[in-house]
Amino acid sequence: MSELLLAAAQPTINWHTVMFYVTAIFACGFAVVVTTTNNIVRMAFALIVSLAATSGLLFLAGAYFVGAMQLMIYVGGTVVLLIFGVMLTAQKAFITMRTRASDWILGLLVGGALFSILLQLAFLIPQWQSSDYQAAADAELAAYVEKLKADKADGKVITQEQRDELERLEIAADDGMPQRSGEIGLALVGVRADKAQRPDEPGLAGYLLPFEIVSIHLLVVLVGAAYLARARRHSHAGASQ
Amino acid sequence: MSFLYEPIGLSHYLAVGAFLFVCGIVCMATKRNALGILIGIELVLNGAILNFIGFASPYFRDENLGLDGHLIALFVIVLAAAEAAVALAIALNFYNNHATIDVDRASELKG
Amino acid sequence: MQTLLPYLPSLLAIAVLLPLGSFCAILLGAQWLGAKGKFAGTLATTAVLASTVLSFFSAGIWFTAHPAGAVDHAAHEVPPVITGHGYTLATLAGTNVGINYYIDALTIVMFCLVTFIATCIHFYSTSYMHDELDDVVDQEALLEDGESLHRPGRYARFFQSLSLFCFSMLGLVLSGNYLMTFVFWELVGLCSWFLIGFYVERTTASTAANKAFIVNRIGDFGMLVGMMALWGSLGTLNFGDIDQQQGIFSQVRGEENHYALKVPDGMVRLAAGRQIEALALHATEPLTTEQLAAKVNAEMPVWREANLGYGLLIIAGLGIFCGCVGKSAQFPLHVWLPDAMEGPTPVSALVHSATMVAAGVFLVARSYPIFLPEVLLVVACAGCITLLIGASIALVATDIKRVLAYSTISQLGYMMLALGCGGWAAGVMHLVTHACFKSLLFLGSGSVIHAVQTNEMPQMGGLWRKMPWTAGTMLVGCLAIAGIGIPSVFGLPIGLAGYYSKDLILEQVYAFRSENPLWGSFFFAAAAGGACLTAFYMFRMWFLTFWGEPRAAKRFDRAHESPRVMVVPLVLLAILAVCVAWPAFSWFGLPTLSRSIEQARPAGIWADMHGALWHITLPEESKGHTAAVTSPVGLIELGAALAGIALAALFYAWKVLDPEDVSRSFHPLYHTLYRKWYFDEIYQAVFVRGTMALAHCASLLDRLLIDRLVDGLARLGVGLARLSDLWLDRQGIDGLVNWFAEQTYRLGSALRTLQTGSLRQYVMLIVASTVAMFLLISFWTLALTG
Amino acid sequence: MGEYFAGWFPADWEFLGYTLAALVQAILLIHVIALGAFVFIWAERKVSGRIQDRLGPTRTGGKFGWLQSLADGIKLLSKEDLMPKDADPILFKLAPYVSLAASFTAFVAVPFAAGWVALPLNIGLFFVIAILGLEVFGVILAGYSSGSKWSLFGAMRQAAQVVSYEVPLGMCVVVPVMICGTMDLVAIGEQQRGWFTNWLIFHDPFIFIIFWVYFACAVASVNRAPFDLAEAESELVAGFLTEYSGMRWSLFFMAEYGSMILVSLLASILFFGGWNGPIPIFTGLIDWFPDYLGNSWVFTTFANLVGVVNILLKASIGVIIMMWVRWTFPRLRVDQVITMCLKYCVPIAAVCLLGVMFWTALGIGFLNDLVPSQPRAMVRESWVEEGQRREAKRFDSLQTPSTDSAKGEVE
Repeated sequence: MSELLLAAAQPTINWHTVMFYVTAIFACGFAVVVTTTNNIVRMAFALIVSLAATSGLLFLAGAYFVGAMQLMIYVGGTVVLLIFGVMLTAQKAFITMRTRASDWILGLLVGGALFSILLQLAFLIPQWQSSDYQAAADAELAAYVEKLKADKADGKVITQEQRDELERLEIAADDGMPQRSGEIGLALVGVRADKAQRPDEPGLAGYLLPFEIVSIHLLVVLVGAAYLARARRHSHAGASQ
Repeated sequence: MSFLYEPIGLSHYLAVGAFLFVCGIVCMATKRNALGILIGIELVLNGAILNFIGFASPYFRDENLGLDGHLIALFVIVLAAAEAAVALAIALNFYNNHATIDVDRASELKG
Repeated sequence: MQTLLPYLPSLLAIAVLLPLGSFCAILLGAQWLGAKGKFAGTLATTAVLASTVLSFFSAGIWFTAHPAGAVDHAAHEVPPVITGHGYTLATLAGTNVGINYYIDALTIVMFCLVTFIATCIHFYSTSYMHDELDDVVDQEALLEDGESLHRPGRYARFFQSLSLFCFSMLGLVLSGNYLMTFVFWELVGLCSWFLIGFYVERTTASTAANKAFIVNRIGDFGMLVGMMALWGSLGTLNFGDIDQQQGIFSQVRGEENHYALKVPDGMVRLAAGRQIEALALHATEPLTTEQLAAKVNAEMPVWREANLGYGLLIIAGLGIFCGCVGKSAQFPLHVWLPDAMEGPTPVSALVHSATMVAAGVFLVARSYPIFLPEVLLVVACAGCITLLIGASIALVATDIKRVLAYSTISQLGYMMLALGCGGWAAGVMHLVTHACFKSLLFLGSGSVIHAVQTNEMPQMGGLWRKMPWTAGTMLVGCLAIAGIGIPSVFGLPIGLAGYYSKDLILEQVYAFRSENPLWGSFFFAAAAGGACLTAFYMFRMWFLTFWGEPRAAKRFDRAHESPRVMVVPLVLLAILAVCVAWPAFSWFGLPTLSRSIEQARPAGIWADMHGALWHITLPEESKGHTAAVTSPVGLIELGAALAGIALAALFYAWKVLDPEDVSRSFHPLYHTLYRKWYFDEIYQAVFVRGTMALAHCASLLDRLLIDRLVDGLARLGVGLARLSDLWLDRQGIDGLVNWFAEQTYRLGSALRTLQTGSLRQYVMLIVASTVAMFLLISFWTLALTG
Repeated sequence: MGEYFAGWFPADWEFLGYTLAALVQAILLIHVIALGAFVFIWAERKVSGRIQDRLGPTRTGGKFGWLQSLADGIKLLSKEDLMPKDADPILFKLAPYVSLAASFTAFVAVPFAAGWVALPLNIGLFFVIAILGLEVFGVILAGYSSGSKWSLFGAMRQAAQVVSYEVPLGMCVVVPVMICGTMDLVAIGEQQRGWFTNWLIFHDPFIFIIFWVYFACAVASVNRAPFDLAEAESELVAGFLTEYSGMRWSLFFMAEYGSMILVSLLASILFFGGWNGPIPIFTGLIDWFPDYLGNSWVFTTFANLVGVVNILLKASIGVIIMMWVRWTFPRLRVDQVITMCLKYCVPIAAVCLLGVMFWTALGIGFLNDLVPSQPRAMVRESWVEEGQRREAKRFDSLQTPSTDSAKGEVE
């Protein structure tokens, strides 16, 4: 792997970039489909693809756990729920409901304005436009390993300082590794494993309280949703037939 | 095709996020179907998640959000699920009571 | 079995908790226990039977490990005691307050006694209460329209209360500190309230239950005072030493002082507060805490010599005794006990003869190390008065249960008298023997009542022909309570259970008389006379009930012997009443009653005690066992008992004397006795009316003075408010508020048109305003920077 | 593997090498599904035949009728491809591919031997379960786009069923994760190395129960009898499959078989030691052989091949049991299916989850400890372990500068 990273300095195709563009095109393209189509079922399908592509983007950004979570809860749960709703209300008249052209024009105008502002903001800061941070860290590590190997070949003994330096570089390069789900789990129960590693920083509190609040919130929502959507056979026995 | 040789940056993620966000907004603004609006909201939330993960990613910035970004994204996902459940319940209730899913017909509370 | 000694607390704890378990089971699961809770009785009986087995097993373990002394009163050694704590409830000021236990021979004996008698009574009750299995028509509880009350049976509830009662009593016996004692003490009171008021629809029963509870509360108030005195001065409520923490007993009768009674340092320090203050203030230079403590310790003997703290110890003792007065129905709080006979008869047997009233005597015996001679004199006086009052009222009572109730009061007086005269073992032994024959008598009377459906003795008579077993066992009980036996003058003393204990009491009082002629003469006369009276009224009861011709033919015809399950406990208890105190058991290596009790004698009660304030000398108990004492006392006792029996026979068996005549000739006395010395009337007049009058005065004060003042203030306020309302509120504030409301309304109406209810427009507005805001801000920054 | 192939191509064309590597892996995985379906379609016929006391296919292809699947395939290929007039054409055509793609994608993260996994993910298990949940979209789209009410009913039933059964299924798979401390399927499999008593199913009695709950939920979530309400032919004609024929139909079928193999593979990794055989033949051998043989990649590859056979055998047994179940039990009603999920599977799984938790936390022994020759390794957070492993490897590479050959792929 180290040879590969060394080679990153040469002008070769950056596969990460390629994968990003492919996935981003999927995400954006199907988002456009979602917006433009008037058929609610196709909209839902396009949404699925768009969300799945978004989860791919998350994987590309190193957020494996969140990506899988997005797949499972968002795509597998929420959108199934949505489609369920679509199917329950899918009558011919409602599948395609056209809006007035004025709505479209207004929406596109305002949306376009917002998008232009956001896009401008996104590319405002030069450091954000491209990142060689990870590549630099990896290259530094690889170079150091090469140096050590050369030393070793020369018959020198590797000192403790050199090992420590190697470890520091390793940690720096390790920051680019995908986040461990174990750390996320610990953070959810109130321990920040990632921050506690640095002794000079005080240990940060995790997300126990938000986690609990979200749990309660979900429970409340479940109850509320069940209450809202419950079948009222008694009062509408005759009317619904 | 020279852009394929460059590593992407945070801006790219923000741009995609912005695009999804705007698509969601436009979707909300141009749909009459209540579920269509719901789908627009999901897109908006996805744009937000992308932004958080972009800021949290160690690939793009040295001082990234780290776990904080991931956790906020997780909460967003979970709350989106909750929101979808409630919104769906409201939509179904509306459908049961008015035999339509058109939000323009939901004007009983209008003053 | 000695190896099992460490498990003794656990065994006893299980024995305590078993009835609690049965209580909980019945409480929670009554509807699953068969129809009308049929198996509740079985369950409760099984639980208490298991407790009995455990208790006797524990007794076996105990007496194997600590054999009872070879001879009576010889042991001048510290009794073996097991203390410890099970669970710490709280830690206050460095001392643990918790669930402690204190096990000595007294505990063991009480455990065996309570569980055995409770078992007998449970068995008896399963039959006696079988009416409650069906719906009950209560003839004595009348509704407003004169109909008898119909109610569902309460079989399960009865056994539930019995179980809780057994639990409380056993817990009381086992408890190792005053706090636990107090808790169980109150639980016992609560159970008695449940059980006395079992027929709650009868006015008499509910009144009696309330009376018992309230009267007990008065005594408990005193007990609280005593406990506070102990806690405030000694900082602990534990009886014995637990984990190097000195208990009350070792503070009062310390080992360093050869277990002689000494006012504890804590009490001296508390009483000498002013002197300590003076020490601290008059020091030439400021003292550190340690220095002050050293000075105080140096002064301690002087203060103790000056009897500082002595009064505090007296208060503590009197306070504790107060509780015992209430629970053991001593004068002047004895009034509840006769009324308490309103409960079912097994309840009377359990609650009011053998166990609950025994709790008071037990507590006096348990707290004996902290009682000063002065306090003991009070105890003795209370006992003496109670003895006489109880015996005298029993002479004229016609209700068979009331006779037994007053006899109980009288016998409790005996116990207190013995304890107050220094006869620790005598009092405790009478407690045990009395429990045996008094529960027998109560159960017998229950059997009779069950048969003839009335409590009134004048309507009975000749019943021995119908119920030979009951009559026989009752006769045994009467002989036992009268104290029939062959005195030691005629060689080997042998007799029924009551003989031994009563003999011991009389001997002790006799010995007391030789030391304190004035008090002692009164006491001995009362005790000897009481013995005569006891024999008389017991045999009066027996003769009236079982002897002679039936006086109410209808009831007599309906009478029948009780079922076997009721007779068997009677026979068992009769055997116990005969032979429980026989010293002959020691021939087989078994611990006899007197030696078992002797083993528990608290450390230090083996020498004469002298009062420091009054000149009282309590003789050491073995002084009563010299031949010079035993010979005359034995003869006197036998004579008194025989005289009482003979007198009763003269009146009621041979009809030589007519009771009517006698009562007519001594009419004032008879009437006084019949009205129970007018105690109820006096209490009604003095306390109840007095309280009511006081309350009336207070209410008058309220209404006439305070209410008027408050009303006047309120009226003034109202007037002022009206005045301000006229111009300030209506003109100023109202106008302002109304103006605001109007403007808000107008604004709202104007803005209402903006709210279209269209979701799309909202989204558009939000986004558009975001964009606008952003543009605005960026232009602003641009203008500022550029 | 990618670097190896990249070396075949001149500079600037390395991406062809990576594509080739991906293709090889994809084709290998496709074969698992395709060959699996091929074998199991035949097996299903034989099993059903035996269970119904008949012979099953005998004529096609020799004694056992082993070419029956091929004949079926040819028949399906040559069938006319029909589409109803009311159907939504795009979605109708898309649905089978969605189904198959979801089923196939999940295989990407499934290891077949120690390190033999197309995409090593530290959240592999989570990923597989998530992807598995996507398969329902194919069914839903198919049901909806067919324009037939039977299909719609089938799709709705399927949606409800899958969403419900994901809850107990998730609870069940959390148990091995909890014991192993990782969601990495490779790590979970490696932790069960050794004698068969080391398999997680023998970890404690609760997980033994959990396995059966998992199996029931897995059967439900791959839509097999007795939970095949989505295609209940007696009520809904054929549910979401009503309007499909020919190749599209067979794609759905392959997806179903793919999912069956997938959940069986998952079961064998999570509960039955994955690629580790019941008796550790290689552990001893590695020590036995001289260093040059024991550590060579030939030996490792051979061991891994045996592992692949092991895991495929276990998965096949799982699939056969599913068939057995299908032909033995009658189909449940809708309410019974949901009752089964909510009233039985979820509570049992929850209780067992707690049970395993306490069992693990209290460190109580079970079958694992009966064979004292191989004390089970301390269960640790996998990222701690991985960090240590990486560190050890780094120093190894420093000490012996010329050994970074085949191990790069494993990492």
